[in-house]
Amino acid sequence: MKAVSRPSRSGDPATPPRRAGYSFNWVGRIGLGVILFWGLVAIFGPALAPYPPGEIVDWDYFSPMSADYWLGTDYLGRDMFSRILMGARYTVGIALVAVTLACTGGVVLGMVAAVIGGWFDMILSRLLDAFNGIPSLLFGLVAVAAVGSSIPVLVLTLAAIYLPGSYRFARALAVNINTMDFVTVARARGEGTPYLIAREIFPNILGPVLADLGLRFVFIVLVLSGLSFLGLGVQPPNADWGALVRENIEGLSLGAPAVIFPSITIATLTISVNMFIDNLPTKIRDRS
Amino acid sequence: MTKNPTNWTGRDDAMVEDMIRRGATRRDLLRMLMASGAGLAAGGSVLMRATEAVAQTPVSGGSLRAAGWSTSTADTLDPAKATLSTDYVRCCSIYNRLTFLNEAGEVEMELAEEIASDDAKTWQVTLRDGITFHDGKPLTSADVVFSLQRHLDPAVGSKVNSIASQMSEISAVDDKTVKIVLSSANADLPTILALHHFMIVADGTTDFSKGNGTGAFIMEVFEPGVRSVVVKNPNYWKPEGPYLDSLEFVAISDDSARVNALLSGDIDYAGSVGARSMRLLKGQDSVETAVSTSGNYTNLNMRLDLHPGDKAGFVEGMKYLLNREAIQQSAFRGLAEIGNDQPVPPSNRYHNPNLKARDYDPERAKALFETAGLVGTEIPLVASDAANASVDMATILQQAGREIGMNFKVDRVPSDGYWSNYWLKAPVHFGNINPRPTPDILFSLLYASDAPWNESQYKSEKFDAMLIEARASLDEEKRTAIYWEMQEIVADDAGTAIPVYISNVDAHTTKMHGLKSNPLGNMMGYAFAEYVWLES
Amino acid sequence: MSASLATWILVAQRLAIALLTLVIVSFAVFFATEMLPGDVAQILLGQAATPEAVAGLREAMGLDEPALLRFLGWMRGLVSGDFGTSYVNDMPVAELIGDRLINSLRLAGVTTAVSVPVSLVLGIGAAMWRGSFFDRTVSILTISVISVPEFMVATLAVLIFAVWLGWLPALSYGADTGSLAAMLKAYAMPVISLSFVISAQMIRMTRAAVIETINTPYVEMALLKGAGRVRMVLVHALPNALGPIANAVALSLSYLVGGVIIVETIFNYPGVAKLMVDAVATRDLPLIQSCAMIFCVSYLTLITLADLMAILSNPRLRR
Amino acid sequence: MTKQSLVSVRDLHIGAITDSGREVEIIKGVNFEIAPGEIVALIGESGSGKTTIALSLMGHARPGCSIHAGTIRLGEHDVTAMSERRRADIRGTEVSYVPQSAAAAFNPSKRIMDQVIEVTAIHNLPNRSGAEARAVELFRALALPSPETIGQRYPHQVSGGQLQRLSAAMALIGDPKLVIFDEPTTALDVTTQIEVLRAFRSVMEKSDMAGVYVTHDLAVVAQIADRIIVLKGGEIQEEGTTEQIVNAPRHPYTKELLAAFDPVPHEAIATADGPDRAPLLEVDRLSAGYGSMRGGEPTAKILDDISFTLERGRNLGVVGESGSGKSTLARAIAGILPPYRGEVLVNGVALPASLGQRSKEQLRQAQIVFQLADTALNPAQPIETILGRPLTFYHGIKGRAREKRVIELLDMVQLPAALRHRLPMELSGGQKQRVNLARALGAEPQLILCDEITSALDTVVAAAILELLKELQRELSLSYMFISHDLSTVEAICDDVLVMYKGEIVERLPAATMSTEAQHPYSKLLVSSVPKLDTGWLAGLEQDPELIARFANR
Repeated sequence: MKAVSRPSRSGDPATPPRRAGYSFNWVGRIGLGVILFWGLVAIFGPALAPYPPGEIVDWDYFSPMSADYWLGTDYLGRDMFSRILMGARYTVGIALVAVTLACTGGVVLGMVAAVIGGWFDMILSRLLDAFNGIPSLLFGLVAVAAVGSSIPVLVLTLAAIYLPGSYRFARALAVNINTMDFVTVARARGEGTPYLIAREIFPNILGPVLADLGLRFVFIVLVLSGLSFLGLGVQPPNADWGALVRENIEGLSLGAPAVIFPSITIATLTISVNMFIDNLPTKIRDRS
Repeated sequence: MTKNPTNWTGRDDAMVEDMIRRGATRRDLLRMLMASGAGLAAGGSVLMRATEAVAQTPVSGGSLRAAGWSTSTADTLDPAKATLSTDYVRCCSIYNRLTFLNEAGEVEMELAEEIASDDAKTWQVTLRDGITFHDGKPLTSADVVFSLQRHLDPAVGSKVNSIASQMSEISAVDDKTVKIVLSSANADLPTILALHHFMIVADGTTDFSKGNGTGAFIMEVFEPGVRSVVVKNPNYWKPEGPYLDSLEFVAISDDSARVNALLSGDIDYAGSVGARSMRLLKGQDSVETAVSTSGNYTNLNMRLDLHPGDKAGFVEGMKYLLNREAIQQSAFRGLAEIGNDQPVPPSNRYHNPNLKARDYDPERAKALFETAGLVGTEIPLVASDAANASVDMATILQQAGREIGMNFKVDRVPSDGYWSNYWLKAPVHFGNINPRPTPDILFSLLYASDAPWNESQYKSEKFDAMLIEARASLDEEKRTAIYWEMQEIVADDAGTAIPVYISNVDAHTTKMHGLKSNPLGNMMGYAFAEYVWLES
Repeated sequence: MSASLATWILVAQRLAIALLTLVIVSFAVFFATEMLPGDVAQILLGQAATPEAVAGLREAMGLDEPALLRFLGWMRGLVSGDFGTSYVNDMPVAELIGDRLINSLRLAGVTTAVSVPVSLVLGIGAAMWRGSFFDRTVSILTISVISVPEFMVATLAVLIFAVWLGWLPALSYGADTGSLAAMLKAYAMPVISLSFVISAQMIRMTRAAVIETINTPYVEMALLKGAGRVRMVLVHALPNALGPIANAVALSLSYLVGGVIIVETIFNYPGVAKLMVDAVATRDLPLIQSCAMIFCVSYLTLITLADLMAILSNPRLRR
Repeated sequence: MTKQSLVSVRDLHIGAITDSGREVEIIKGVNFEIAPGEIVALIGESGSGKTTIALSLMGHARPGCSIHAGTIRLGEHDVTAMSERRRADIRGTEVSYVPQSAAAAFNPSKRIMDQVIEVTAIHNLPNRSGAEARAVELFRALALPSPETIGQRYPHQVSGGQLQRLSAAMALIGDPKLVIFDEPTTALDVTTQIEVLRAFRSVMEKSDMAGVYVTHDLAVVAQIADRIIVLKGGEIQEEGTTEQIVNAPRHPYTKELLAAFDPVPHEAIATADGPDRAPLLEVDRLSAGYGSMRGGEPTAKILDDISFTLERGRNLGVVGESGSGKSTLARAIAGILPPYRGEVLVNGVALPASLGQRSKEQLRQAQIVFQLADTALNPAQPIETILGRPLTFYHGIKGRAREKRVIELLDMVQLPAALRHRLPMELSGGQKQRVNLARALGAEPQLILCDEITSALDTVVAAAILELLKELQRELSLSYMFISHDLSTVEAICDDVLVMYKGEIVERLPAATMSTEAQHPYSKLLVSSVPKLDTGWLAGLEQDPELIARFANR
C-alpha cells in the first residue's frame, strides 16, 4: 500500500491539539476534600485515638463534650471521639468495598446481558429480579448461619443485596448504547464481547453508573449498621458509625453528643460522596 | 420485696432529688453517698425512690392501655405454652391459680381453700366453692386434674414439664378435693402451684384462643403479635375488684418507642422500660417509676468440662475479674443489686445475707490465670441481645482482661435461635434466668447433677443430697441453714458467675394506683390487671 | 397479527415470566430457611427445650415429615388458594396475614399519595430550572435527608411531635382513625419518615428523565409555537418521560411493603414486614413463604405496572 | 408610499459559548430585509449560521447562544427588545416555523390534530371546532391523503413526507405574516420532495405570506425562492434575485456552490482482473429480513431473491427510495444481518452467513461505512484509538508503528495529523465522515460498502468526499458499493447502477447513460424527479400521474 502524501486541501484549519480540559467546580472539590479526610481518618484514626475504643473511661454515660472527652461519652461511658475514629475504618472501608463490588458486578453483568441478549439476558434478569424479592434480613441471617460472621462475609452480603439494583440500572443504559452504529461497526469488524464491553460500551455509561454508585453508597452505609446488629460482621467493642448511632439512640432525648456526632459524620460522608460524583470533572461527565 | 437501705431518711431522699434536678452527674452522687456512709451494698438502688402509695380508696371504672416489650405470632392463651411476659399478663387477667404469692413472697390461697400435707409427699387440695368459668361452667376438681395432668404430656410442649414431672399422681378425691402425690417430698408445692404455668383451665379445653377461665376479666379481642382487649368479668368470685372496666395490652419491642408512647399519653403503663430510659423519666412529673428486684439475672457460664473452664483457677479468676460495680453502673444504670454468684435473689426469704460478693481483684485474677496457663490465649465470650445486657457485660469483662494481658474476643451472635444454638453449649457464654419463687426450683433446674439447664455442667453428689434433704424438711430453721450452705457451695465451685440481680423498672401515669412489687416478676408478677385502678 | 393479539401475547409472556420468578423466589426462600439453625419446636420451647420435649412437640405439630415434602405440600395448597396453617399458633396463615397486609397497604398507600406527587413536583421543578439555586438545593436536600439513618429520623420525629409538642400520637396503630383529621394525625410521622427514604430515588430519576425529554426537537417545536415554559414541560416533556419515571416510582414503592421493618418497629405498626421478622425468628415456614410471596408479588406487580405505563405513554409501542 | 418591508434586520450580532467556556461570535453583523409576500432563501453550508438567523427572527436562540447586538423588526414588533413572554405571543401567530425533520418535531405521544391546532389553544384564538375545520382545509390544500381522518392518527402511523406537509399546516394554521422553512425537504426522498415543494408553493402563493427558506440545496431553492442570500461563516457573501444568483453569480463562493452541482463525468478505470478471475463480489439469490423466524422465514421479509456481481476496481451504485431495502442489502453482505436464503461470495469464496463464523481475513476484505458519523464514532474514544483499533485487530500493529500508520491514514483522507488527539464531538460533519472512511481503510479492504455516506453532508463537503473516494480508488485499487437515494452522487462515482424498489432489483444499467436510457418506469420516474438548476423546472414538470400513483408512496 503506497502512502498517499498530499498537502491537506480541505478548508478546515488544523487547530493545535488542546489537552482535554478538566474543569472541576468548587462543590466537587469540597466533596473530594471531605472524602479524602475521612479516608485518612479511616487509615490513621485508630492510632490517633486518645483512648482505646472499648475502654470505659468515665462512669457518667452520655456525658457532654469536655476537655478530656472531646465528643463526650457513650451509653457505656466510653470516649466517643475514639469510637468515631475507630468506626471510620469500618464504615468507610466496608461500605466502599461493598458498593464497589456491588456496582462492578452489577455493571459488568448488565453490560454482558445487554450485549449477548437473548436467553442469557432473560434468565439473568429473572434470577436477579428474584433476588430482589428476598428480604435483606433473611439474607443476613442465612449468611451468619451458613458461614459464621466476619468482615468479609458482611461485605459480600452487602454486595449481594445491592447487586440486582445496580444490574438493572446498568443493563438499561447498556441496551441503549448497544444499538448505536459504533457498536455495530465494531461487531462487523469481528470484535468479541469483552472488547465491546470494555472499550465501546463502558466508557459511555460511566457517568450515570457513578451517580448510581453514589446513591447506593448511602443506602449501604445505613444497612451496614442493621446487619451488624444482627450479629453479622463488626463485633464489639468495635462498631461502624451506623451501629454507634443505633446503640446510643436513647441519648437522643437528652441531646447527647454521643448520638448526634455519629449521625453528623455519616451525613458528611454520604453527602460529600454524592457532591463529588454529581460534580465530577466535566470531561468524564459530558461523555455520557 | 424491695429493701430500703437501713439508714435512709426522707431528707436524703429530698437531697438526692434536688441533686438530680441540678444536673448532678452520677459520679457526684456516688461521692456524696460514700461520704454520708449510706451503705451501697445493703440493697436498694441509689436512685430508687420507693413511692409508697398513700392508702387511697380504690375507684372502679376506666380503661387502661398497657404495653409489654416482646410479642410475636407465637403469643398464646395456653398457660402451659406461655413464654413471653405478654402471655403471662394475658393469662393472669383471664385465669386463676390455686395459690398466689403476695408482695412479701408468702403463699396465699386463691382457687384452693386449703392445701395440706403431713409428710410433704402426699398433698390434699380443697377447692373454694361458688366459682364459675366465663362460660358459666362451675369449677370442679376435674378441671384442676386436667390442668395439672396436661403438663406431663410432651405433645402439649409445656414450659414446666421438668418441674411438673415430680407430681407422680394427680387424682380427684371428690367434687371439691384433689390428691397430689409427689415422687419425692417437696415442702414448696404450694409455692410451685403459684407459678403462671399452673393456671387452671376448663377440663378438656383444646382451643385456647377463646381464653375461657375463671379470672377477673373476659377475653374480648385476641390478635397474636398485635394486641388483646379484656373486659371486666361481672360475676367475678372474689369480693374485691377488678377495678378496671377493660384492659388493652400491646407490646412495643423498641425501648425508646415504649417510653415515648407513655410520655405522649398513648399508653398508661409501660412494662420494663429499661435502665437507660430512667434519666428521661426522672424529669417528667406526669409519670412515676416502680422499681422491683425480682431475681432475674444475666450470668456468665463457663462449661467446667470444656477448655478453658476445665483449667483449674480459670473460673475463680473470672469471678474476681468481674467488676460488679462497673456492670451495675454502666450496664444497668445502678438499677441492679450486686450478686454473689448464686441464684437465690435478696428478695427471697432464704437469701444468705452474710455470703459477701467477691471484690473486683484483677491482680488475683491474673495470678489465677497464670497458674491456669491462659494468659494471652484468645478466649471467645459468646454474648447476644437475647441475654439482657450480656454484650455490655462481655465488653466490660474484655476491657478488664486487656489490662492484665488477657485476650477476650466478644462474639455477638444473633438473638435468633440463641437459646437453642449457643446457650448451654458454648464453652464461655452468657445466659439469662427468669425469677423462680423457691431455691428448690432454682437449684434443681440449674445446679443439680441431672439438672436440665446445668449451664456449667457442675456435678456434686453432696450438693444433690442436700437438695433432696432440704426439699423434704418442713422445719424452717433447718431448711434455711441448708439453703445458706448450698448458696456458698454454688458461689465457690459452680462454673457460673452472677454479677448482679437485675431490677425491673416499670413506668406508669400518676393517675394509676394500686401497683405493688411481686417476686414472680415485674408488672406485679404480671398480675397487675386485677389490682390496679385509675383515678377518675 | 392484529394489535389486540400482539398485546395479549405480550401480557401472557409477562405473566409467564412473573410466575417463573415467583417459583424461583419461593425455592430460594425455602433453602435459605432450611439453612437457618434450629426449628419451630426448639424455638417455641426456648430455654425449656429438653430433647424429649422437642421431639414430642415436633411430632405433635406434624413436623417430623421431611421439610421438602412439607414445602411441596404447601405449594400445592397455594395453587388452590390455601396459604396453609402457621406452625406456631395453628391459625390459618391467611387470617394472620389478612389484616396486617391491609395495614401495610394502607400505610404504603398514604405514603405513596404523599411522597409521589411531592417527588414529581420537586423532580420536574429541578429539571425545569436546571442548574439554578432551586435545583442545587433540591439535590443537596435529597441526599442529606436519606443519609440520616431511618431509625434516627423516626425516633426524632416521635420525640419532637409526640412527646415534647404532643401534637401527634406516638403509636399510629390503634389510635382512633375515625375522622380524616385523626387518621392524618395518626399516620403523619410514619409517612414522613418513609417519604424521606423513598423520595430521594424518585426525585433524581424524574429530574434526569425530564431533562432528557426537554432537549428533544418536539419540545423546541412547542416553544416555537409560542408555548410557555410550564406548558412545554407538562404538556410535551412530561408525557414522554413517564416511562423511566414510572420505573423509578415502582422500584421505590416496592420498598414500602418489605423494607419498612424499622418504621413498623418504632411506631409499633403491625405490618407485613414485622410479621416476616417474627416468622423468620420462629422458623414458621408457611408464614415465611407467604410473606415472601407477598413481597415478590407486590414487587412484580409494581414493575409490570411501570412497564405498562411506559407502553401506554408511548403510542409507538402500543401498535 | 413604497411598501414598507415586513422584516428588517439591522447589524445583527449573535454570540455562543463553546463547551470549553470560550465566547465566540457566530453571526458577525448581518443586514437584510423581507417584503410582505416575498420568499427569501438563506443558502450556505452547515455552520454558516443560516438556521441561527432564521430562528432569531422568532426571538429564539438555541441553548448557549444569545443576541449581542443589532435589531430585528417583524411588522411593528421590535423582536430584540421584547421580553420572552411577549416573544412567545408572536410565535405561531405573527411568525411560524416549519422544522427540518418533521418526524422528530412531532410529539410521539399526542395525536397529530391536537398538535396542529395547539397554536389556537396557546394563543386562545377561535374555538376548537373552527380550528379543526381550518386544519382539514389546509390538509386538503397540501394534497394530504384522507384529510378528514389523518388528524386522528399518531405521528409514527404516518410517512415522512406526509409529516413534513402536516408540519407546514401546523405553521400556517395561525395564519402568520412570515413562515420560516428550515431545510424541510433534506430528509425526504426525491419523489416525495417534489410533492412537498408543490404543496408549499401553491399554499404560499394563495395566501401571499412572506417566507424564509433555509437550505443548502440550490436546486430546490431555485424553484421556490424570489431572492437568495448566500451565507458563509456568519457573514452575507452575496444577495440577489434567484434569476441573477443561479445564472450570473458574482461572488467566488457562490460560484463554488454552483460548481458542486454539475456532475463530473466518471471515467471507468481499466478493470484490473481479466474474465478468468472470479468477480470481487457475487451475490446469489439473497433474501433477508427482520423479526423472529417462523418456518425458515423472518416475520418482516425485506430483500427478496437479489443477485448481482461486482468486478474488482469497478463501483456499483444502489439507488432506491427509503423502504427499498438498500441499507438492508449492505448489512446482509457485511454479515450484520444474516440472510435466511442465498449466498455472498468474495473472490469466488462463499462467506458464512453470520459474522461469528467468518474468518478474520474474510471480515477484513469488506468494510462498511455508515451514514451518520455522529453515531458511527464512539464519543468516548479519541480519533487515535478509533483508527488504531482496526490496525491492531487485523494487522497486529502496535506502539510507534501504529501511531505512524494512523498519521498516514489521516493524511490519506486529507486530515491534519494533530486531529488524532481530539474527540469526535470536537470535529465537523465532514471531518467525522473522513475519519469514518479512514477507519475502513485501516483494514486495507478490497471492498467498501458505503451506506448513504454523503446524504447528511452539505453539497460542497459531499463533493470533496466523492473526490477523495475516487483518488483512493485510483491509488489503492479499491471497489465501492455506493448506496444512496441521490442519483447525481451515484452518477458521479459509480460505473453501474442497480435500481431497487420494495426489496427487488428492478433494473441494472450503466451510470453514465442512466438519465437517458432508463427503461423501467420506476427508474424513469426517479430520474425525472431530480430537481434541475433552472427556476422554471418544477412548474414545467409533468409526470405521468398513473406512474406516480403506482410507485411514489404518498
